[in-house]
Amino acid sequence: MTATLDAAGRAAQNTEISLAQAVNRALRDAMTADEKVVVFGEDVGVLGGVFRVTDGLTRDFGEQRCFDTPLAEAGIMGTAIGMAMYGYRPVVEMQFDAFSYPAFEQIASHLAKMRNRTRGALPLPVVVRVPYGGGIGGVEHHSDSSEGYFVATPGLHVVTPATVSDAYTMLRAAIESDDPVIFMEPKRLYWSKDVLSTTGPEIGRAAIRRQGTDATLIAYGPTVSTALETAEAARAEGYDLEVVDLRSIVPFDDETVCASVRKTGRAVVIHEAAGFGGTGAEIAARVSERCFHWLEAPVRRVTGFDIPYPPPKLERHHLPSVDRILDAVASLQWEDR
Amino acid sequence: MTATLDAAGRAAQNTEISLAQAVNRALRDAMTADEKVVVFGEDVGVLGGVFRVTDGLTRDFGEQRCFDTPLAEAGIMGTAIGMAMYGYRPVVEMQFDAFSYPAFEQIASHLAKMRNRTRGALPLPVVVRVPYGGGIGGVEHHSDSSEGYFVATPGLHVVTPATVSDAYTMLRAAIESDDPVIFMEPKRLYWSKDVLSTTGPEIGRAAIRRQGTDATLIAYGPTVSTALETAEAARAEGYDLEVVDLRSIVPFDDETVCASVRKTGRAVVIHEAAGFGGTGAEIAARVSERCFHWLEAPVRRVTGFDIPYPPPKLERHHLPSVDRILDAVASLQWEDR
Amino acid sequence: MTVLATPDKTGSGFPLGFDTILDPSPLQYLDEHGALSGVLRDDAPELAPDRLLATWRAMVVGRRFDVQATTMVRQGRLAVYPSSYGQEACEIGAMLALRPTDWFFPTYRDCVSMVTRGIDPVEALTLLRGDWHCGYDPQRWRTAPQCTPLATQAPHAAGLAHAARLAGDDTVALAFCGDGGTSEGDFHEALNFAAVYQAPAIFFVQNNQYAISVPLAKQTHAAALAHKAVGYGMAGVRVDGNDVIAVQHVVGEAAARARAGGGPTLIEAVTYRMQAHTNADDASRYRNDSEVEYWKPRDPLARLEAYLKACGLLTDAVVAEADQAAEALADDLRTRLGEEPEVDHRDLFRHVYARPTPQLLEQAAGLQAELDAAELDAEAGR
Amino acid sequence: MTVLATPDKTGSGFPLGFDTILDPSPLQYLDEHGALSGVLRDDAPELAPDRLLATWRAMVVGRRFDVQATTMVRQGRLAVYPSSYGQEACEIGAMLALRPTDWFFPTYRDCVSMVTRGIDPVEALTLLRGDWHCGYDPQRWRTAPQCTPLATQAPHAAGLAHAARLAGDDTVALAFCGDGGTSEGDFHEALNFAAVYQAPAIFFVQNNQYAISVPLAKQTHAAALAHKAVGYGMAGVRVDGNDVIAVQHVVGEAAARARAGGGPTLIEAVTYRMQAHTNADDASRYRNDSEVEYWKPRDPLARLEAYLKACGLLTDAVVAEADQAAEALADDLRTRLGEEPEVDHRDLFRHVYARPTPQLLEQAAGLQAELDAAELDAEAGR
Ligand SMILES: Cc1ncc(C[n+]2csc(CCOP(=O)(O)OP(=O)(O)O)c2C)c(N)n1
Ligand SMILES: Cc1ncc(C[n+]2csc(CCOP(=O)(O)OP(=O)(O)O)c2C)c(N)n1
Ligand SMILES: [Mg+2]
Ligand SMILES: [Mg+2]
Repeated sequence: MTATLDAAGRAAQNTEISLAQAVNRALRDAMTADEKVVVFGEDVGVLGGVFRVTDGLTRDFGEQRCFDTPLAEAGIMGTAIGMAMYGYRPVVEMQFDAFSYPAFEQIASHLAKMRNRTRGALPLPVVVRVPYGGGIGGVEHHSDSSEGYFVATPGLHVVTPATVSDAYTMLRAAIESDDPVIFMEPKRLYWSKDVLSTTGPEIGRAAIRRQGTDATLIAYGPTVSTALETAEAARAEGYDLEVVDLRSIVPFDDETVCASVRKTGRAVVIHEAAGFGGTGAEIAARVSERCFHWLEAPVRRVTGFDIPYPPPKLERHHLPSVDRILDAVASLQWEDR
Repeated sequence: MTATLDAAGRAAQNTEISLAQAVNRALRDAMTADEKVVVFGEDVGVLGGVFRVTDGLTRDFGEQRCFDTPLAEAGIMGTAIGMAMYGYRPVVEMQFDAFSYPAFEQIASHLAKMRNRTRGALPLPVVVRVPYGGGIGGVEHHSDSSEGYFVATPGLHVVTPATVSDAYTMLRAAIESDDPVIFMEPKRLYWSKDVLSTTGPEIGRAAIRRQGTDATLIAYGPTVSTALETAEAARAEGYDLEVVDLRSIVPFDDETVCASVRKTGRAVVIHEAAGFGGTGAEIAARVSERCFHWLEAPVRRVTGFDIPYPPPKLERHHLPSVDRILDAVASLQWEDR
Repeated sequence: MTVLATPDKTGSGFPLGFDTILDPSPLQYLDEHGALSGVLRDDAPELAPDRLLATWRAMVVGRRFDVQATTMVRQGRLAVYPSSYGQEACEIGAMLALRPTDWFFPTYRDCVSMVTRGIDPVEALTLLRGDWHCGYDPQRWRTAPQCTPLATQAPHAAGLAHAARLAGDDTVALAFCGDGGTSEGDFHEALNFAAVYQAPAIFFVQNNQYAISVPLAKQTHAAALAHKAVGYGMAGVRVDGNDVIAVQHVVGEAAARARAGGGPTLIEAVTYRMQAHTNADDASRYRNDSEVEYWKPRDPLARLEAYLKACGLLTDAVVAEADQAAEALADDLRTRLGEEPEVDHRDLFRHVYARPTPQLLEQAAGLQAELDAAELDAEAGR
Repeated sequence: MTVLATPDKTGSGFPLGFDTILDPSPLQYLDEHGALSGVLRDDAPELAPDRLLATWRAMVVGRRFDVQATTMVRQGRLAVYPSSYGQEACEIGAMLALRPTDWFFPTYRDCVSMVTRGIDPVEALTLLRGDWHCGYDPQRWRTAPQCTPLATQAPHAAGLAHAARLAGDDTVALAFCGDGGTSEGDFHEALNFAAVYQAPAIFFVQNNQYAISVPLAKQTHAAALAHKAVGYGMAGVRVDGNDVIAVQHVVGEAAARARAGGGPTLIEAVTYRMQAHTNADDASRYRNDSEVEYWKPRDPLARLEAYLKACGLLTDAVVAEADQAAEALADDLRTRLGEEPEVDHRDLFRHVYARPTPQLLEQAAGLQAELDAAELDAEAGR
């Protein structure tokens, strides 16, 4: 990925910015680099988005480049598809995860399939930004983890950053991609801060966030930091855990994931979405298949329960916690040690 | 399940009927048994549905009990929810699998969640009939396998019959259920015929369709017959295969599935939907986890490719075939034999 | 006179009984100064002194509720609160024109309606407090759980109305919706279904001029949202949403027509969102104070009060009683919202299905074990 | 005169330039007997002899295509065929009123339009033959792939039109849609987006009275589908969809207005589906022959022919040339659809992404190995 920071970006490189600001900067830089990049969605204009991710874009690039839409997600997605057919590179926002559902038919039946249907004649370079996940005390429908629906829809790329730097570089890469990318933004991390670096791995690759020898924690998006915390806590209990941040779910980086699990011989998969039929099932299934002879214990999953996302007062019980992950690690049949 | 056949049904019990007719009979008997059962959808009235599944219902029960709707799936689903809130038991049809996508928000955000949201005060006894799967030479959007989207949505039951008898008894049970049931009908099997029996297992249980000792084929809906064919063919190659018909995906019958795999020590999961993130991932993951110490080889999956459903001329390459399943069986590390 | 007048343009070819008003100027009976305007018959039920006073009292109490909730969200006692300050004529007028047997479908913004209906104010705030997704019994109050995914409640209302008609009941279903919500596909599908089935449904759009930051002009190019009724062949009316007499009148007429088999009605009530979208929103980013100032003198409560005063209906006793009721409600809210409610973690698994799946039983047991262990740890002082 | 007349009801409060015709009787210039009716200016481009003859020729060829495709689906040469027999005035009139630089968005029923546009008839049938999902190059023909999920193409047209406008081009986007499709939420959202953005889009509804078996009366309670335009504040017109002169005229006016920045138009063309929904459908289950008989004399081609004959334009030479072209097309279809096309299994994986994922490479290799092994087996006579 060849994203370059503009002058302001370079100057700011040593100061910490939030993940939301990193997304904003990626949008800005992409809009500056390519005038075909347009940003639209509900409240993304003057307001700058409910999470302020598109702050100032209308002011700085004009209403033609960043604009509010009527309140209709299928309309937003369909409009994006039509604009992409005419050579634009739309970046649209679904205000909250569950509010991408009205656009589901457009996503599954057109966005994912147009290149295929037309034997490559109509690629759709569309980025769909979906703030997702819980932990922010949102009322119902505001904390869904919908990545699984997209992951199971061939034709889409599905990626999710867990760091400020990835938010920037991966979004730049997503916008440069000639294929539709579902860009899942862990909304809980919008306010997390870090210094921006653009030297991360390619968009399709996973990253080892922490080296370890005893077991591999496989996480993405909002659970990466939980996994890292767990790894810290596990040291006290005598476990040296490796943490893989998937970054991209489709395509999936089998190489990195399998190398890690083959090294450690044990794995725990972590995500917020409900476990049954969730993305973790795919990860556990392929790790179990591909690392069969290396596994000392079954692959465990620590996920949200198989329930509708709970109300704010109960979400702490639902979300994968350090304790729950530690329990899973402890259950990985250490009898041989 | 206490479904009883009416007199005509009993008389007909020794004659073969098609799976489509079994669904029709289940609808009739349910409508006769409970006047709150209503059937609606696109073309289900006078036409009797594009697959003739609702043939004669409007004639015999009147327009108030079986009726055509305007062409709008979210409207159909939303109307069903409203009617269920008022005490009806709607059975709605999505004409083809991919045409349930416009109803996705209603399904995910309301149908699946209403009981939970209202602490049980507003249960939604709605059955959503979805003809699904390929193999009938349908043009694009007519052969999707969408079960995975529903399976990953807590609050829904997801079941799928593979036999004429299950089509009848499971649909009766689905209509009697106080919870929403996604009733996936393998459209390829609509014309398959058998004598109807109502003595099958409960709706949430899997069935062993063939006993075997060497490996377990786990299938559902349209792939059950392929699995059975494979088991026959495998005899020639010296494998004695057990075939499990899941029948219900949510809830999942861990007991039956695990007992089988623990017995045989090997498993192949089969479905038409794309493999990545599909229902087979969940099955493989939980079998790998729960049968870890019994497994002689990694659980294999034989599924559709990770591509949009192909055009009629190419679908034979995409669908799980006897040969492909045999190959998977052969790869199950038989070195010990 | 009939309020929902047949368009005076005869010969336009509309089917008989089609009575959408194409003139986009909203129907009004009580002007900004609290004077009766327009031509409402003297015996209109909305003008009966008892009704007027009951309406006024509900508005006093409703507003007090809203103000108190706004205060308490600032104090962190609610997770979020979308105020309907200034929209009370809609919230309350619509409710008072319905019968208790009618169903209604509120959104997140319609707590004041729910309280007007009789729902315990604390139960009305359960969702926004973050305790559970719905705090009241929908069957008892014939009130659907508050709806967040925009316009998705509209097809439910169409379906419920259709069901009531099939059942031979004279129940009406009223769905609230925002101006923004009218852009959603579900809104369209709901109105079409209701019209085709001639279902006894009322779609009540509170056009408060904004969908979060997006003004009406970016939401529609139509002169009036009520004009959408034309495309469904249904009755439509645009009403002054700050005139509680007019709101009651049009909802009453719509309900009467619906009960008589006359089909659904689309009502657009023109009002204004005086507060930010929710407490989390910063309205100064997208609108001027002057706009808010313009609407202040158009306040629905002040307007009614002026009229009642002019009629001599607002006696000291009446005012004192209402104030007392309002303050009692506010006190009660303060007290009960101040308590930390018990939210049972077992509820997580209880109501997903009628009978929990084996998978859920496993998960519930797992959580229980976790919590028990944590409690033991805590007791052991770890 | 202007066809899209401002409603004669002045003072109705519509914004200036609002020109939806509320009278539901469709605009017609050529009556059932092939006589000019209505008031079309003599210099209307649709009436120029060259244009008339080109139109007629396209209709002769288009119909021949349709008849041939219907024959070939019976012979099993196509997987399915949804005929547009009787809808040629829509299929062809709309196309001829556009420029080659304009985009259009066909449905499964609109092969005749595609052929009119110049697309190779065999490529136009790729989808229905089952070879691939789209057989032509959409960019070259400015023709989207035929759309199956109903109304989902409408927002694409809105988006493309908006994009063209942003780019400063004078491209127009026309989306076809059926009467049934107007009930979908996507239809609503598309029209609203186009109106709000004043995008140069035309939504052309072929109201052929049926959505498979469901008649229009169960699809809408409105007097006309064109009335839906009112709710979006856009121009709307109802036209006789069997009158190719009227269709060209209204599409031409809509395109001109769109190019001039006047925003989108909703056109409802009233026509009739003469055949069953597709070859797989049995129309006798839901409609009477008498209904079909009623429409036969209203045939769009016969009507135009009568007019041209009356004008003396249909010379023997002209007729012979058109017949020959039509037969040549039919022959060509017979021959080329008779061949079994090569469909490359590797295409399964080629166009899912710009660059196949590692997972797809694995799967493609797996399939290749399977096929190679099967071939070896076959060679070995197993
Ligand atoms: C389907 C869906 N999309 C987006 C949202 C996020 N959202 C919540 S409120 C709102 C604005 C709603 O405006 P309006 O319908 O006018 O109602 P108001 O808030 O003004 O009462 C938006 C965009 C949502 N709740 N549901
Ligand atoms: C979203 C969706 N739902 C259902 C269908 C199945 N279906 C195909 S054609 C059709 C009827 C369409 O009627 P209309 O829009 O009037 O077009 P026509 O076929 O008459 O040209 C239906 C229900 C579909 N293709 N897409
Ligand atoms: Mg609003
Ligand atoms: Mg039609």
